Amino acid sequence: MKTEKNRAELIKEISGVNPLKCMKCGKCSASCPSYNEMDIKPHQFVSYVINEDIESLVNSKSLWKCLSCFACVERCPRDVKPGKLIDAARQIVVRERDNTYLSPDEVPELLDPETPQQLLVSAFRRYRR
Amino acid sequence: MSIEKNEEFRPKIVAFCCNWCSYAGADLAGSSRMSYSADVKIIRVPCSCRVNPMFILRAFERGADGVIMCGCHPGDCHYTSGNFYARRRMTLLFSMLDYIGVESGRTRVEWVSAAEGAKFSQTMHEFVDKITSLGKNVRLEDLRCRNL
Amino acid sequence: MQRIGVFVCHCGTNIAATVDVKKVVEMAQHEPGVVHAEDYAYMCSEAGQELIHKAIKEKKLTGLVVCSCSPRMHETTFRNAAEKAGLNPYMVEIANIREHCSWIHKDIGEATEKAVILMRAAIAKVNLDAPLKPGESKVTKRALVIGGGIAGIQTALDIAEAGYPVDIVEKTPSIGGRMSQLDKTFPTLDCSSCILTPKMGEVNAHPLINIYTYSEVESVAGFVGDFTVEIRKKARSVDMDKCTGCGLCQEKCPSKKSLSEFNRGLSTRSAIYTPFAQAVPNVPVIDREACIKFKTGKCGICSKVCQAGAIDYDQTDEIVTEKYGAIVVATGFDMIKLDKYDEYAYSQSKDVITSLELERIMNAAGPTGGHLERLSDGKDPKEIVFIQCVGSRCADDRGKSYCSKICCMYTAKHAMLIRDKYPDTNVTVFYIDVRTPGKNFDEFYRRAVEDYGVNYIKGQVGKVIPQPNGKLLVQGADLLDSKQILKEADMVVLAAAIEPNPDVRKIATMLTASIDTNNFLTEAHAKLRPVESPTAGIFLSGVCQGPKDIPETVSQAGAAAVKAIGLLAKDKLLTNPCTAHSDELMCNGCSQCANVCPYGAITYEDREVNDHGIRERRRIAVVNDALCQGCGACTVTCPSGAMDLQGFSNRQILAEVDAICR
Amino acid sequence: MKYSYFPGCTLKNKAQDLDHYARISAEALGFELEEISEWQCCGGVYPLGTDEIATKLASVRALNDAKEKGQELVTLCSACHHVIKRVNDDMKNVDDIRTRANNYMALDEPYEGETNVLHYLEVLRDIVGFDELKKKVTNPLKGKKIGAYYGCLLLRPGKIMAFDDPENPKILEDFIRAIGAEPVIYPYRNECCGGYISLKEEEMSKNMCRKIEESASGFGADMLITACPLCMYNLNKNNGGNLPVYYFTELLAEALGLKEEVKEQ
Repeated sequence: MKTEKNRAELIKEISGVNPLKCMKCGKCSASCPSYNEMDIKPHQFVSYVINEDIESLVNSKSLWKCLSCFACVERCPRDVKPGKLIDAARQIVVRERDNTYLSPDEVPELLDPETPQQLLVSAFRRYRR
Repeated sequence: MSIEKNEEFRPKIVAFCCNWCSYAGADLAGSSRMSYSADVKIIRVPCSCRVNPMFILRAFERGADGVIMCGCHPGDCHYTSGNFYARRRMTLLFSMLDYIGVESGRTRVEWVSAAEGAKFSQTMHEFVDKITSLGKNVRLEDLRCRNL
Repeated sequence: MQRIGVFVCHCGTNIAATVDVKKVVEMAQHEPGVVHAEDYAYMCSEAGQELIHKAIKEKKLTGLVVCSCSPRMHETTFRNAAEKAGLNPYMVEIANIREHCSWIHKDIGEATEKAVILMRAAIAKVNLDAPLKPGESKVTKRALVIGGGIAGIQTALDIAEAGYPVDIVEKTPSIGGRMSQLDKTFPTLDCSSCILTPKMGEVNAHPLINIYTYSEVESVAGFVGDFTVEIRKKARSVDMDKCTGCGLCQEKCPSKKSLSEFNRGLSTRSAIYTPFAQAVPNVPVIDREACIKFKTGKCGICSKVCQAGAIDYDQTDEIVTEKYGAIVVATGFDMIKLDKYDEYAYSQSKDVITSLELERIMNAAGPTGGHLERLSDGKDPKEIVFIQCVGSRCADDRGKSYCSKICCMYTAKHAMLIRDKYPDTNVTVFYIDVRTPGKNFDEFYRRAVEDYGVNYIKGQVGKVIPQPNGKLLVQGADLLDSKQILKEADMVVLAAAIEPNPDVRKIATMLTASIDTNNFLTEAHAKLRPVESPTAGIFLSGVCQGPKDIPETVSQAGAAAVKAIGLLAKDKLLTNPCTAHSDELMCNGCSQCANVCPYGAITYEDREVNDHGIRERRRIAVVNDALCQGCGACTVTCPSGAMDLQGFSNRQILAEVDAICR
Repeated sequence: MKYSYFPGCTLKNKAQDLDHYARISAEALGFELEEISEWQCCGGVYPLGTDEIATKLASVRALNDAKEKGQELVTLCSACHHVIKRVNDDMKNVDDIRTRANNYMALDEPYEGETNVLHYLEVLRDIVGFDELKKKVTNPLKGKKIGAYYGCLLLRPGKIMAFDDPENPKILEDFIRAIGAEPVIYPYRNECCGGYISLKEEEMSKNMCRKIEESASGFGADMLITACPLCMYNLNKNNGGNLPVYYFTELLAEALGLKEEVKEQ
């Protein structure tokens, strides 16, 4: 079992983000279209990594609510790019566990005749290993 | 891709720094406690244009493993144009060194202003890493000069 | 053989904690020429210098090596100490074992080893040192101030008051600078023009001050005490002596569509114009790009209406050459362009403005006559949002890495003034941190909150969204309340970062004054010499050195003036004796050295030489010590090795190389 | 002019007509799209992790194929463009990814980001030129007020995509002008529609789509166009239903008078 310290380091490595560069301006949270759906807010991601509380991060709803729209990445004045951090946390989950956010069994009922391939492809890539 | 490092090997590195920009940049790195390897030893010159290619060859002859020259950014020379002369001279020298088979990584020119302590430290880190990976300078060292 | 003394400084624990100073002293004893070595807690102190004095006398030392901090700190101190004891001051070398050693290394063994090597290099150099004697140069008793804002004005006044003539060179048609564009000033809320215009008048009337407006520095030659500067007086097309400043030409000028630079493009001006009513000098200029006469040859109305006959379409640029002993840079700042910050919709909505534009809107002489209104529809704004740190404190290349320093305070001022004058207008400020260090500054900010009800929200704004109804939806975060906020506003004001005037790089290059990556001029020492450039004779005043507010600018302007006065008060200056000289037996008169010399210090003369018994006349390079600045370009160019630099000779540098590689 | 063309999954299946519109318009405008043989799906999502290699290889294969043919690579779908352009940037600028990807690929000559990746719109703007396009329009879409919907993938991160100003783009507006219609600029055009999450979080997505719709129709748009098939699907499905959303190639073909031709096929 990996320690929280290991996992924090792993997140930094996968994301390539140095969370210490953050100045807590909150521009990410101000830009985020999913803000209201998130339990851990974009500007808080860095603190969880710095404080090595990865367990809370990987269990957070925010992982699955992030759209990867890169609004926070584009606008972050400190080059911290919270979107990359949350994606790394999501990577940790899909790499560590089998249970993922999307099971193939539930797909058929989510489909409609018009659903483009792109939606399934991207959902699988994001939600599963 | 990992490069095998000889842990014992400590390179000898000579850094020529102009008095107005780079030496002051090195001072700033010092007062900001931005560390870099102790293998780097700095020689102060008034301007990068004071660095005679002969000095660099001499360093290699005497067993230096790398030589770096730092000056003011182009256009910011305290003496107006000194670093332009230096840049041309070093281009020639480096192409000659390349011709005689000295790895191009053993020499470097970097412009560091008085306000760029972090850049100075970063540059020295990179340079020391590079020289460490290249290993001992065996091609130019004059063994007769070796201090036994 | 030299008799060398080595002095190793502990610098308290700054050096001694990481360098084994006793070991360095011990190693010194084994070096050639060393007859004395000792260490002391603070070499630069009176007691430390006394030790040096005593050793020079007792051991009959001919050279010194001080292992201490950077020579940029205390080389002069130790040279003076040597001179007091009767030793030539240029027989002193410093081994920098603090900035270049103890402060950057942690391992004692490693740091000590390096300190010893640095000491050896210094000893090797001293061994080849020769006594040098500085020459003398004159001081031209006149100062140049570049920039006519409050910094330049104050510096010029202070220098002139001390009795020295001063010239101000100002690029725009009037002095006054940024301060003349401001409405009120913090934290006292006095009117900016009311305190600035008297100073502008004073400068204009001062018998020792000469103002070149609409002029730029074209070139700078020479050095401390003796600069030669060319000033380009751009063609004003108006005769300064004849013009009475009646203003009729501006009134009658048919070309009125140029954007007013003074009003930040929020209003228009005529082609012949003074930037603002209180301009000094009160003489207009013709903007030739906009003037119909210049564009089509037909018009000439201004010339017809001018009763003084001051209009001169044939005027050309004029170059004035003047000598100065000291130069003060006071080039000031501008706000950054916001084209990389379009999430704030600056280019998409007229109602998103910068703080400086707000200053003009609030100013009674501004584009709206001082009435706060939306520029899109002229309506009164009822909700105003201020966004802080737009482009300041950025780690990416969109903005600036530094805090612009003045924005927190001027925003509190704006908020307070708006709430005072328009009590039914709500003001919200989105901030990251409120930074108010300064006398009465935090109290001022608290008044904005407590007495004027300004709503401060901690959190940056993500996007300003123009709405179909003309309002602006501000999407921000309230980090303390953990809420994303959507606030409808009538007007959004951006506290854009300030940056040094873009022209400063060109000027710094001419002055050979160093400049940092943000284009701020570098000071000689961050703490102890904050108003001097490392280039002798160049002084820094105002924001060209770093962000500052008006009181700080005025203080620094005075400080720069004092430093300039200190220089101008001297009758003579000692020149740097580390100059080049050529060996007449080796020189073949090829002229290569003269070609690279940036100072024109090398000339040639035919001289009778005795080359190993052969007498002949040869063409030989001669260096003028007064002009040579000691860069050494000639020494490397010289194909025969005849040219060498005193104090940094070929043999000395080679000896240092050898000592390091030993 | 011949370009390597990466159609991507959706345009090859569910939305074949959009692909046809693009090809036939290209022909009319004087360039040819040569489909890369045996292209593989880009994955739809750019793998952000610095240690993700395998997930980037499909893009590298396509890029290398174009390189070997000496062609520039043109994409149509925003997602494909985003993924391939970013992978190309990695191959050009990130040593570690380049080395490891090439280790997997075992090509004769390592791929180092040589291929230039262009979006179809960039070809229209930079190669054909919107002025030139305007001249070739036979059926200008006069009187139509069209809002451009950019979404996230084409624009961000601005430095890598280098497509247009990420906060105030204008390429689609210029396109709309070129085909004879009137562009409507509205602030939500670069806000995410929530395409990815529409599978599992329909409510969230609806919310976002409605904001975009409100903003666009508030400023007077009667329709939207987009370059992303997923955005088109999502917006059509999840906005309030008052604003039809079209793919830009369909309107292009219509303006060039080629739409019927495709329909007949």
